[in-house]
Amino acid sequence: MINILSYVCIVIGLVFWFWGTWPLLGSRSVLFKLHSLSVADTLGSMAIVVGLLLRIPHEWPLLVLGLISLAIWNTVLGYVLAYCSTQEDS
Amino acid sequence: MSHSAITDNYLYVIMVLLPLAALMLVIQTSPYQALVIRGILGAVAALIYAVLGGADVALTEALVGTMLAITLYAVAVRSSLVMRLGVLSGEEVRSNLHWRPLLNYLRALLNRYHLRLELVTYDDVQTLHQALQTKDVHGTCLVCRPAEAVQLPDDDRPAQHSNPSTVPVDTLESPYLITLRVPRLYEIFTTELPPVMAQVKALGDDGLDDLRTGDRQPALADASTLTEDD
Amino acid sequence: MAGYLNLLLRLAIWFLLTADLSWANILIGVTVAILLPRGVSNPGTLKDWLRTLGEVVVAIPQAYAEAFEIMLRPHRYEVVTVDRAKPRRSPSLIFLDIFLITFTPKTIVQRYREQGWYEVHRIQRRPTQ
Amino acid sequence: MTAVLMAMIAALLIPMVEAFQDEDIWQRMLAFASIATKTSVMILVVSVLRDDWMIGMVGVLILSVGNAALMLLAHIIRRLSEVMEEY
Repeated sequence: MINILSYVCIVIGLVFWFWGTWPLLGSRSVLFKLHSLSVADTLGSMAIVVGLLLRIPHEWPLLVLGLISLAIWNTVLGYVLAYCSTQEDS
Repeated sequence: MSHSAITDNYLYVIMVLLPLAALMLVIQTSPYQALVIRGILGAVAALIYAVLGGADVALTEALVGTMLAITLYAVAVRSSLVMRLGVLSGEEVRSNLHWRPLLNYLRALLNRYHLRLELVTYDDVQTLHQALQTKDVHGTCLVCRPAEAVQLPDDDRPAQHSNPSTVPVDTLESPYLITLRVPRLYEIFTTELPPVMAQVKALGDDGLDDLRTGDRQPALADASTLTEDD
Repeated sequence: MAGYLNLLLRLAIWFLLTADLSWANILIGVTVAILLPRGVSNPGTLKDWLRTLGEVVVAIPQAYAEAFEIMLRPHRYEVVTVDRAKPRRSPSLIFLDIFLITFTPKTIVQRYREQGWYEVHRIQRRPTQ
Repeated sequence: MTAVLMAMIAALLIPMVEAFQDEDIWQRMLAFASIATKTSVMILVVSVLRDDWMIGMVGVLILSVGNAALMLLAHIIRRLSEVMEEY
């Protein structure tokens, strides 16, 4: 049961990865790609790590730390990239 | 490792990524693009080391190889790939619209060689020339208006001239005079900067010495031949 | 009050990283957490902190909901709006606000202006009128 | 699990191709950010697959400190483009 649930989480994460990374190849603006990358790299990776957490519960402190740092770093990185790639023009 | 039969399948595919990233890095010409690709290479290398079981090597690659190396290289590239051009503060280069075409052209020109242009302002011609001699700047740019000629300092031959020598400029010629001390920059400027934009001279050239002695006509002729045959 | 939160954060990271609850480890963790330098900051009220932390917990399912929404119904149009920040926020609370807005996939904070405004970049299904 | 890793490698190839073909430096930075996250999640997956605590530790450490260089680089590139277009 837990095993199936973990596979579901990992597959959802993989779907997020592919859906969010695919627009990188297009010719949209940096910020638009950043939106889809936040789906892929933050939420998708978090889903994958949760799936791993369900598989190996005894490594939970490590994986929870990974989960937290994924959420914080990727979000802050999204903000920094958005801030740096747009020039100040006010 | 005991699970080599399982791992072999994906291991080979992951291994291919490293030479791929390295090839991408090697064919980059712009230093900043290369830095970004270096980061990608570092991430892929850390993945491979970790997958092969070298946890310590992977950690070192991520922390030192990627983070520290990129930081140091970024600082080095940013502080070295720059051309410092000395100008006079009285001419208000930054705010004057008159300067814009020349500066834009220079930026585009230097951009092709991945150089940045940095303007350094000096109060008078004396300090400007001093800065060029002491290698504070790579070149100077002066305006020589047809009516009022620019004064060149002649500190090395004070006895010969009581009054400072002047450079008269033909109205057909460009009003800008760029003096460079770096041979490679001089080469680039003389081949790619059209003479209507600015005249280019190298520091310590015969032309400049002639200018100093006050022989005006030969000096200009020298300068124009210099710009043409290089 | 927010100083305790700071200490708590450090201890949480320490114990998650070491995964060891022996007395020696607890002692080391507490000592290091107290000895590490702390920036001088004016902490917001505890109520603000608790509410923002609650919002962080709520934001996770909301982010997944938004992700599914933009996957199923494509949002093609981009727009930049300017939002008002809540008044009298300490810098760390502003950071949490920016984190919350950027964490959800539809919105990204582009820039924070000093007067308490966020420039938010968001994607929409229809072009703005 | 091996199939999952194969799919992850395929997903990793997308930003690599993007970094190869796109000349714009910000698009490349996006690809770099994507690759950095993806590789560290892959390290975590491998560590769980092999039940190797040490590799997992490395994965988490790379995840938590690896992005710092990216942010610094982003700021430097931003300063650079500011200098280029300042006047």
